[in-house]
Amino acid sequence: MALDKFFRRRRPQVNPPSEADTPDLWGKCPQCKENVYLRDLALNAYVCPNCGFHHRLGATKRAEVLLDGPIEIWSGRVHPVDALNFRDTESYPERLARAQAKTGRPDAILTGRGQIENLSVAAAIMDFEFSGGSMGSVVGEEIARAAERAGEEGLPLILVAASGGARMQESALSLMQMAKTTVALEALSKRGLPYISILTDPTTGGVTASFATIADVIVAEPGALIGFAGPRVIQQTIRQSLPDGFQRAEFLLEHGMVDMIVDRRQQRGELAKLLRLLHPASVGVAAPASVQSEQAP
Amino acid sequence: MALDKFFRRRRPQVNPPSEADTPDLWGKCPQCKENVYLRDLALNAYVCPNCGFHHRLGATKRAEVLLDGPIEIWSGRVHPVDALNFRDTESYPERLARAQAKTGRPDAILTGRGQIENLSVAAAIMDFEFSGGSMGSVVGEEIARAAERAGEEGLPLILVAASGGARMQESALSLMQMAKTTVALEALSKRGLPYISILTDPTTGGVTASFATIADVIVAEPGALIGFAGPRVIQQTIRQSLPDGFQRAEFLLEHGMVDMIVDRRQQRGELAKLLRLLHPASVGVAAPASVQSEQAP
Amino acid sequence: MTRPNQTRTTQTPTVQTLRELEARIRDLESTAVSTGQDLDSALTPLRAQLTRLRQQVSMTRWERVQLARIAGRPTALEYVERLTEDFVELHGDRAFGDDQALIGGPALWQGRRVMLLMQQKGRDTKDKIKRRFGSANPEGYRKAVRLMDLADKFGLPVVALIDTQGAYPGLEAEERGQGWAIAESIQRMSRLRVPAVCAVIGEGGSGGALAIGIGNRVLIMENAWYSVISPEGAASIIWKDSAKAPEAAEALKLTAPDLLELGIVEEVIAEPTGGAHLDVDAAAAALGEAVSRHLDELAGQSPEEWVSGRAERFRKLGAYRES
Amino acid sequence: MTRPNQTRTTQTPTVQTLRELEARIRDLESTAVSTGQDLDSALTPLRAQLTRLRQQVSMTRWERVQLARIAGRPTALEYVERLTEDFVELHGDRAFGDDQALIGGPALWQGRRVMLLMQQKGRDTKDKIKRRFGSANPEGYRKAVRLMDLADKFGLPVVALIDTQGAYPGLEAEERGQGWAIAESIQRMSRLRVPAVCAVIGEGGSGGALAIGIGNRVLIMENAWYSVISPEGAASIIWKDSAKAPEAAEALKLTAPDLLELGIVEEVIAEPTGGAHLDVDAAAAALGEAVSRHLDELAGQSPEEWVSGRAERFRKLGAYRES
Ligand SMILES: [Zn+2]
Ligand SMILES: [Zn+2]
Repeated sequence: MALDKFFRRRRPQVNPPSEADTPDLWGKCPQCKENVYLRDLALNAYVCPNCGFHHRLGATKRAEVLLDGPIEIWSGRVHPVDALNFRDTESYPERLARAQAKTGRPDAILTGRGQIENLSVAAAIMDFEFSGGSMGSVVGEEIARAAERAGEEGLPLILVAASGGARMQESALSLMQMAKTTVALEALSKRGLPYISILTDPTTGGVTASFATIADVIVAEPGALIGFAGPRVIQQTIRQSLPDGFQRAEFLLEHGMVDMIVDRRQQRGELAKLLRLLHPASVGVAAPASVQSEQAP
Repeated sequence: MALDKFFRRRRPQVNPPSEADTPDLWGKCPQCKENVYLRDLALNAYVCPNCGFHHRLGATKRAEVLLDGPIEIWSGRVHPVDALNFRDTESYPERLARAQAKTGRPDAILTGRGQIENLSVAAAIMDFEFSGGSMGSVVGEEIARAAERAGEEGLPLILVAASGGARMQESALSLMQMAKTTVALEALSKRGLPYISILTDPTTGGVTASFATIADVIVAEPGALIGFAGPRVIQQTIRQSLPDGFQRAEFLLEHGMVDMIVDRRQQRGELAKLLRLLHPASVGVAAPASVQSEQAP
Repeated sequence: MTRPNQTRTTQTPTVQTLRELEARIRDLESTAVSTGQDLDSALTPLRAQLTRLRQQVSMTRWERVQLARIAGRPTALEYVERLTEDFVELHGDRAFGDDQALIGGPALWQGRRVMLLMQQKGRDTKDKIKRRFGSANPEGYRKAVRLMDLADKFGLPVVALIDTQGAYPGLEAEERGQGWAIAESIQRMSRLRVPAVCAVIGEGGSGGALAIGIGNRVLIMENAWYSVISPEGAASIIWKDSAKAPEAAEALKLTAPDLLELGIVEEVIAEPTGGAHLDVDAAAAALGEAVSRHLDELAGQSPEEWVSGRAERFRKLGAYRES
Repeated sequence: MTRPNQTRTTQTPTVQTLRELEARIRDLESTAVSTGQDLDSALTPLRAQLTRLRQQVSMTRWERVQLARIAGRPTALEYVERLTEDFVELHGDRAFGDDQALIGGPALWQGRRVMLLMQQKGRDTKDKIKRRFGSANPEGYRKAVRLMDLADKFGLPVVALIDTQGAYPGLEAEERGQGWAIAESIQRMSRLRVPAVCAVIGEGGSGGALAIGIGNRVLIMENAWYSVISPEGAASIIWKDSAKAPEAAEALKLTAPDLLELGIVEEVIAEPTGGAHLDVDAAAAALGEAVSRHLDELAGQSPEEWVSGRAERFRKLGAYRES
């Protein structure tokens, strides 16, 4: 099993952003506050075995949880640039360098080809660990290329959204990625290839207002924060506190915005079922002869 | 002016269903309770000069108010039959005979060709005076034929809705008219011909759930009752009184269901403007050489 | 143009005979099961007699309506459980909410890829309330439109199971355009570039039913009804008294045999004796076979033929005479 | 792929000179009007100097933002009143409501049939509140989609006038799918089989602006801005202090000249000296001429070319390097 293999390869993290105070083999679940044995967590698709909390995943772990085996990586040749000479409390190149060092990735996206229950798919996975999964020119370009290549190769596209929104440091260039990804996704639509998005915690801002929500089928992870405007901004607008569960996956299901909430441990099965129904041709698509696996940083 | 001519031809009625107590030349407006000189009412498109109340119009008067001149009548050859041998407090044929005698029309619909500010249009006008404008097989067939003929002749279609809903006495056959009219309207859609509906008081039931609301542009008359379920049924469901103005044209505009509320006296101008914008070809369509005017009963 | 014959008169006394015969057969069958005795020699002639009787008699229309509503009559999901695999329910209209009265999603129907659309009445009280007894709000019809878009995109034939007393007559439903939503669903379904097979499995009430009823074939189960208005609704309009529903049911000619005569349905699907609720598996088998057969018959056509087939089918419905 | 040059540094002192010159010209002009004197001999060299100066200088970006928001800056309807005839405003999304922040309908644009889409900020306080200062709810974007359907059906080129700080960040907007509505509008606009010309006339804030910004040509008025986030929004994220908006405006490179350099707009439409609010008729004339010119240039293409033209235009936007 991929998870098991992954665990042997690397030390998993319960809650990556605040790992400093986490002991090596135990971690505290942010929801139930119980200590969780990290190996159990990894074996459980990073879902708390105690309370079902879905931990955030970086793109590498996500690919392992989502796909049968290793991903044949397409992304990685496109690198971000500081087109605006953007400088705030630090410069954009400094921020990028830090995120690149942390994730071993040029930007907040991993794309490639893989299998889900032996069905070949294209996968585009946002990496929240890279600058909060913010969408800049590279994210837009890689998603667009993945959509186009999926179209050419006759593959369904599975997109995993995880993003705080557009990347401020690229200003209008970042905004334009909403349009770019949308026009590139036509490559799938024209060919009748399924496009399924999985909205994970968090999916907000420009990502919610573009490629993530025009999917044929929208899956959400339990408890994920999903919305366009951020809760803080909304609170400033309405000047009253937000209701419990506002902008959570369950709220969105009730409001008709997502097709289903699927526990991460059932996602592969549900996706395979859907793909077989929507696109029986995927059943016959063979795996590529040679597969290049992503290496951990 | 058409109205003036009409007045000389026939005695207009303020409120046809309760004309018994109306003196010959004066009528009482049901909204402002003022006495209105009937000639003034007719000259004012049957809008109360005092309060703006839009009186219900039979199809003949409606055609005169809507069109430049006389209508070239298409409808009239299709007659209702009692396919179900429907019998309640009286038989369906008895009801039909009474409505036919009252209106001089085989059923609750008048269709034909006319001009609006010199633009040729097909018009389909429901007649509320015939059995409450209920939609049975004849209404469905005549609307379908008008749509198809408009398509063939390259004419926009203006439909005036006025109906209490489907005609119970034709049961499922009546229900099927919702589908029949919808498929026939494709004749216009395929050719890019505009279809504009005018919702008048009342437009409810099956008419609201079919041809009347799939128009390209939906116009409503001020104050018209427009809805699917009747107010009485809704009140039974929710067991509380309905808000003021519920299901009125203004309510529907606020809820996004109609494009505009247009005073009857401005409708010709607004329709002509819209037709010139949506379908400039109508400007060039010549009037037919010979026009057969509808005669009053 | 359809010119139906005079409809049959009802024969309640004979129905009584039929019911007694059915009870006797059921008794013998259960005795056979519980005791292990072979009672076929007794049952065979009784069953033959039943078949003859059922062909001869009509229940009153009101009896049919009651059968269509009887407790335990299978709801759409009970058929789906028996006839499909891999049903993935898709939710939401992407604009306001997820309606639980009108549901759907892709599935394998006896091995065939389809897009399911259906009114679901609910099974227990809580479920029934959640689903408004199968009466959809505008969101339900807008979800149906969305699923039809997906059906077209992925070439999935549509199978619609109709079971509703009508669209929900609520204040909020009106606010959000109940009529508009139904009209849009009718129009969208007429434009499907895939085949559509509809089956009225219980109640087919008014526009709320028709909204998902624009099929290339429309089938109806033996004890289902389909009408422009419910018998109660008609009774309260005509006699100002919903207790006159039995009389209204007669007048409305709303039963499966009536609709077949009127040309509104292609086929009546026989139910197990006494009604679908007495043998849900058998009822499901009959429904499954009929829908699959029509799907298979339609499979060879082109998208243009599916569109024009539906258009021609509905274009000619109605009864009138021409001068 | 776009690789913008180093952007210009700001030159506030020179702007001061420019403002003084503008004031002097205005004084002379009003003197000429009020006294009837011919002051052209004095004005002509000053105007030439102004033109040179305006080409040389940049205002600070924050000054531009303030100009884009200044009281009296023409709103979309003020341009429409001057540039169109027969505008018929169409209302409603046919599902929930009619949004007054995003409006539209068919009209004649300097004699050309078009479908107008625009954010309207409102003119007096009451109007502004009704229109949420041009920040649309999901219903606005869904109305836009409906009007784009009509534009396609009737072959009306789309003209979009963008003027919004962003989509409305309200609780109900989120409940009704603000993100979904914007995404759908972007997608629908990309699929238009008619040409589309967009112009940012004031503020172009984030996805709420882009939703109607998928044009074959995108223009921007000289003192308008267009960015992924408002300067205040960026400032409160970066410095936790919206008072740092001037710094954020600099960093965001959100002015018309910036966007031209970045390849995000095709053309900057010159405004009357000092801003559109100082001469609305002249500003309208410039906007009208530019939009009409682009409409005329696009008129000869086919539906497929309009679709692919937009797709190619947006497909290549972005800045990155390839290894
Ligand atoms: Zn936990
Ligand atoms: Zn009055």
